[in-house]
Amino acid sequence: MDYSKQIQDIAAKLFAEGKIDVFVGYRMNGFDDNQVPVVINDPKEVPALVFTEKSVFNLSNYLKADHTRNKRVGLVVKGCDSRSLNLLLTESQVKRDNLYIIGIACEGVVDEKGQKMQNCIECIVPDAVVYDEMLGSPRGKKDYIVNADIAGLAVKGLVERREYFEEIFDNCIRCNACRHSCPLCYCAKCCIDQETATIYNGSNTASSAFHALMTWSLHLAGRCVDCRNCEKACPSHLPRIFCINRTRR
Amino acid sequence: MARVGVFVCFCGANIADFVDVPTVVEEAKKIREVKFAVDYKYMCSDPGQQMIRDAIVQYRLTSIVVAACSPRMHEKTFRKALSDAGMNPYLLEVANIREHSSWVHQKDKKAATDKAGDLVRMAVAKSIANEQLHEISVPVTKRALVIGGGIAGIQAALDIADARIPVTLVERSPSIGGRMAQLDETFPTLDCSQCILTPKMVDVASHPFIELIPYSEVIELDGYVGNYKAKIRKKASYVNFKSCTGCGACWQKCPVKVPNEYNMGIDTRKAIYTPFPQAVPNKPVIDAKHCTMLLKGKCGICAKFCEKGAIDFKMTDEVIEREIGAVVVATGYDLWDATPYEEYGVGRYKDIINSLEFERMVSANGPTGGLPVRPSDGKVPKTVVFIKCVGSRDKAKGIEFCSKICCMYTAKHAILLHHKVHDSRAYIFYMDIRAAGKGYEEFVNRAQVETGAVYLRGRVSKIYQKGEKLMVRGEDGQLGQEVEVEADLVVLATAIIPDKENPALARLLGISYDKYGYLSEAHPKLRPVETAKAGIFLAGCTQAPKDIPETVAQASACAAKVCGLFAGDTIKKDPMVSTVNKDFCSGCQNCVKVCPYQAIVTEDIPLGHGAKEMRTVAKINEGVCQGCGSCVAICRSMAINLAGFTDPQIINEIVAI
Amino acid sequence: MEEVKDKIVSIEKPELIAPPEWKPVIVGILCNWCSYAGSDLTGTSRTQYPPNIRIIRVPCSSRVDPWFIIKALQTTADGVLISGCHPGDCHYISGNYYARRRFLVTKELLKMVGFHEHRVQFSWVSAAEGAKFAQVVKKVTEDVVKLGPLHLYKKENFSK
Amino acid sequence: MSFSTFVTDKDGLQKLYEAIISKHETYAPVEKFGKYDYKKVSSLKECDPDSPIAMTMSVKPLFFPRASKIMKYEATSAGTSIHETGQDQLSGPRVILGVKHCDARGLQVLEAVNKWDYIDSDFLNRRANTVIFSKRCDKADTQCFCTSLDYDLENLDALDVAVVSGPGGKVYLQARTEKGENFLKENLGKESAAGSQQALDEMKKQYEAFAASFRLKMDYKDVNEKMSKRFDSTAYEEATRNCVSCNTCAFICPTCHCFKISDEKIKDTGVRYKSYDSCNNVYFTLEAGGHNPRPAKYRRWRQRSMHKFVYYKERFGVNLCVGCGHCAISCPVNISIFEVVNHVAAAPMEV
Repeated sequence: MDYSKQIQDIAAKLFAEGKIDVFVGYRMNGFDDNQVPVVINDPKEVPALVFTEKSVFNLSNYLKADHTRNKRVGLVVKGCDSRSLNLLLTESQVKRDNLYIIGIACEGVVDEKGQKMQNCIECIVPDAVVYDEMLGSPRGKKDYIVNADIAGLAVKGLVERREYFEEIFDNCIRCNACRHSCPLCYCAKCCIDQETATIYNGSNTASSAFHALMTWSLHLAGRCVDCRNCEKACPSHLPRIFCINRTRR
Repeated sequence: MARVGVFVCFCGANIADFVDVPTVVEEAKKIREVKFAVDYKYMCSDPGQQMIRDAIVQYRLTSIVVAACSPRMHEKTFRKALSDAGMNPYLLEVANIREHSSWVHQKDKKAATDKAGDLVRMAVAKSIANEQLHEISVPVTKRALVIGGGIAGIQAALDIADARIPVTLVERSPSIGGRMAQLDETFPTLDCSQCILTPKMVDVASHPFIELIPYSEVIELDGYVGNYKAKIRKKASYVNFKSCTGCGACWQKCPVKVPNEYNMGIDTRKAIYTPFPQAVPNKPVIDAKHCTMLLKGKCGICAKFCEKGAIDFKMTDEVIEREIGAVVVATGYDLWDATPYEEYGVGRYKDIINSLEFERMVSANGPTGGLPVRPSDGKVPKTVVFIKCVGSRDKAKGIEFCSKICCMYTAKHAILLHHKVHDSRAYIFYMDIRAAGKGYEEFVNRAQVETGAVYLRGRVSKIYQKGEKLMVRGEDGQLGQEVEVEADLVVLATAIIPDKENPALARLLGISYDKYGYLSEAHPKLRPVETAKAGIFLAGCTQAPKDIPETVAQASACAAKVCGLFAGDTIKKDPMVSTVNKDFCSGCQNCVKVCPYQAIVTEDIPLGHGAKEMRTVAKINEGVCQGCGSCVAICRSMAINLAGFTDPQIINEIVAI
Repeated sequence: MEEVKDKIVSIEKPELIAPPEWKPVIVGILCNWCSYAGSDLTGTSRTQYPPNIRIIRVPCSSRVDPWFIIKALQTTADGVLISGCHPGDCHYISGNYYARRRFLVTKELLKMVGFHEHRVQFSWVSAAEGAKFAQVVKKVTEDVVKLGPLHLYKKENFSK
Repeated sequence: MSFSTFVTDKDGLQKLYEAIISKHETYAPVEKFGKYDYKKVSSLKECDPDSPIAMTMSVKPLFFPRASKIMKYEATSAGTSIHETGQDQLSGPRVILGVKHCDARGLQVLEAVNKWDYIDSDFLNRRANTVIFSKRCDKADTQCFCTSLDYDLENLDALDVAVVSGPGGKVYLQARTEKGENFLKENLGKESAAGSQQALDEMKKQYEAFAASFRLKMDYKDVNEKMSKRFDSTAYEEATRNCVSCNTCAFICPTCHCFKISDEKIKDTGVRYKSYDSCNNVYFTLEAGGHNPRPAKYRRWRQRSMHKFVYYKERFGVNLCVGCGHCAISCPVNISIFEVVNHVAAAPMEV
């Protein structure tokens, strides 16, 4: 899965035709073979764009930022990114007319160790859903697989589950990176930062982590698209914080 | 800092016997914000209320907690006491220590006292977050809009107008009158439908307080109770009503023939037509779908013969706006299309007609001059089979509900048939006879005895042609055997369904409808006339199947409701409504989706101070909001709060326990 | 200054035994039109029930934000009862349907992170069901007593 | 003043660690979910003092906790009474194993601000009562640039005992402070011998090999000078365009020290907490009137970079950034402060 050339061509064309102001894609991170997102507003930077199975980060996250608001944006989306983008569209956060979407028929991305990501193995709709241009051949809908982590938790007893999550809450440092990297957390001011909530949960205690993560998961219930940006962003490497997101998929 | 006064009531022995009231007062005094706490025998009595009023002044209290009976009982009383003392009445909180403590924990005084203390502490905590609220008063435009000019709309319009309130009556067809105008005689008295209806129609046309807008449709309704703005599209009639005298020269000369809707398509009308001779207004309109002049640009005969020059082929649709305060919806009913009954041969055999077609035939001004005839050969039928519940009460084929009026009108049809064709015989297949109503059972008996109508309890399984006749095979449930009737004519009492445009209308008005398209009332028993949207009322078959007396009763009820609404210059409203904090609103519009009253709309505001770029946020119409709080809980950004039940208030209560 | 060591001590762990003086606290959030009226009727008809419930009035069960439940469990409550109008009877047309869906999600989430399902209960009590309200409260109280106290983060920090 | 150097081998080091853990209150990196965080340990098996730098959280929370209780109060109508929050559990004598050099330097740098106008006695007490064992890395990680900064990593005295690996499985233990010297003398067993000049030479060699392994190198003086002149540079915007403002960098940084105060109250009892905050948060500088001087991402980044590389140096004479690279490693989009400051320094001057 290497669409670097195609994406460079499309981006260059879009800039040349004046169809976009900003292009969001991936580039090499400059020190190993992993990639980082890049926000381009100068056509000169286009040759740096790449797309391979290392293109992990969900780029629809960048659509909630100020510098893309009300601008014409070109971006690359995989299956999961496309799902979150759809939610942003249905929840009136972005205007479809402002976007030029390069959809990818995603074959699954790999983590830093080169292993296929768990969410890609379980992905039901790997193709981009809404797009202006599609790269690769769509593979259609796959059968639903129960998430391995959730299935694993489900067979555990109540006490084990409680202890497991206690550990997660205890190790959470409340940096809120999960929230900020989540493409669906676009609120003008997050509810857990507001006075009403902070009166009782302003501190970085495990108690606050419980409150924040529970609220977060309730707000994402039924919306989480399983892109695992949160997991990638967590500095404590808390596994499966996305898990609590997945209630009632 | 908040200064709270706590007033604990003995309620005679009701509270004091089971809760140690002085202890509750002592506990309350320990709370930091409580500056004054006292108990009294009857807080709701005049001296009790006086204590509250005095303490407010003396201790400069900022909120009041009364620990007494349920707030559902005396909240209003104490609010009044507060406003008498010059304090905002919504700074009151009631701790329910009677229904929730003393009466339900009579065996354990300590536990009841502890609980009462906690309830007081919670109320104090909540009251600290209370805000001053002011009753919302909404100005009222005193004009009612009645949609539909059938008997329901006519009655409602007349009753409202008689109270000297202006009414705009909008009718889709060229004339008012509706279904009732199509009927011959009415059950159970067999008085002539036209005779009782036409005077009312004339009244409508001549009433100084009624503005009749025929041949038009409501296309938009904005606003909220007392302040609606309706857009009405007047369809182009191509006839200038002001100069038209209704002489009829035009339609007599018109060469185009069109099936006549008023007579259920049994005969024809012209492309320029008045629906029926007694039409109100009695002015013709041109049917643009069939007029050759409008379609091909040739003809124009009507214009030639119009002495007044009232024909104007260049007329276009016109949209007019009316500011109104209340709406009565009376869109009436339609007959269900019985085509799914393939075993009856509906559509295959010409001699199967529905009840309204029969009604038109036996009507004195009908296409056959009052005589029922077979559509196939024009002969007068001698044996007529009536089949009831075609579609109604048949979940598999059509509709689960009972259409209510078919039992009665079928009995009427049997009598009318007998009157018109003396040697005829009616066979009636029925499931049950539902004749609940004044004189109704007697009427059915009359049909059976007087006319010799044969009532067969059972369903018809098949109808097939045999020569000229239609063979109706069914079951006689009472004999328990199959019967076959050789019929000249079959009349189907098909189910009545709401007007097919009801769902679209409901969406336009912002009210709800059920799966059949009937508009939903606010409460099936106690609010059968209102809809969930304040200021919109329902009359007649648009809500459920009804006969004429019921329809008229509901229409008059609507009129009473409208008059009540317009009694004052403003409508007072509880201030406990939702408000949006625009800074926090992220514009996801989830609240718009969950609001049961369509009280939330969106607006565009600048992205930042003085910015040109816009963003969309929610906006709540406080006139419409009923204060349920659905939007508050759905709002992920916590941008919406419900006055009186804000998040800080409830959280304060939770952590104060 | 000490480092905050908010450790969850869970009663869902069997080794924890409730102290003898412990009395459960149950937060009851009731809708104004059905359940609160029903609880008033319980009072008027003098039906007795355990004194552990503390009732909070809200206009409609759809007003109940799930984080009230989380907040209650985290701060003061050992159990939570939410009650509204019977499905279809909502004073505000459809509020309790939203509430029902929301509670299903909340309950599933709480179960997933290891709370016993009896900690948070939902019921439908109409204004005429005074006796039913007493039964519901009794059942919830009994269930919570069986589970024992809920030590979640805050309690040890705030106890005097 | 010169301190002693001892030589031992890997087994000797293990034994020393075990002895320390059994005798003293000891903290060491403990693995949880693939990330090492410093926790109290009771045996060497639980922890790994040689944890890889990229996977290890900063030691800062042991001196400046992520959330700490400042006070506890009770407010009733009788007045407000303030209660003690209890014994400071981090102030007793303790040993921390496996601290990285850069991390230790971070603590030393933070001393300056904690001694400044308000003297944070808690922080200073904790520092004074702690013996830090620090292992010098053998090889730089991809994001490390500690050698490029304004401090002498080779002879760093922010730690008490430096652990340096030598050739042939040898391990050198070098005291860097008096506290370290005394501690080593008390606790070292017979298996260790005093180091000779050869030991110092070999340590020097190890340092040179280590210093040569750096991917990232910069001219600190030049960067510092150029940055202070490029406040209005557009380079900040260019370099940080893909930042998602997730705040991770501040929360895992060994020298970030911004905090917020919050109260939590149930019934009459309240607790006041001091917890981490991050300057990358949009609301960090939001003023009560609604004005926010740093609404844009690049402005917040400018503040962060300038604070790390210019302001702190101006005020306290030391560079705040210690070059540990934690921020770049934890960043979901791998923005390195190294790249940002170099990008700015390399940018043309604004006119």
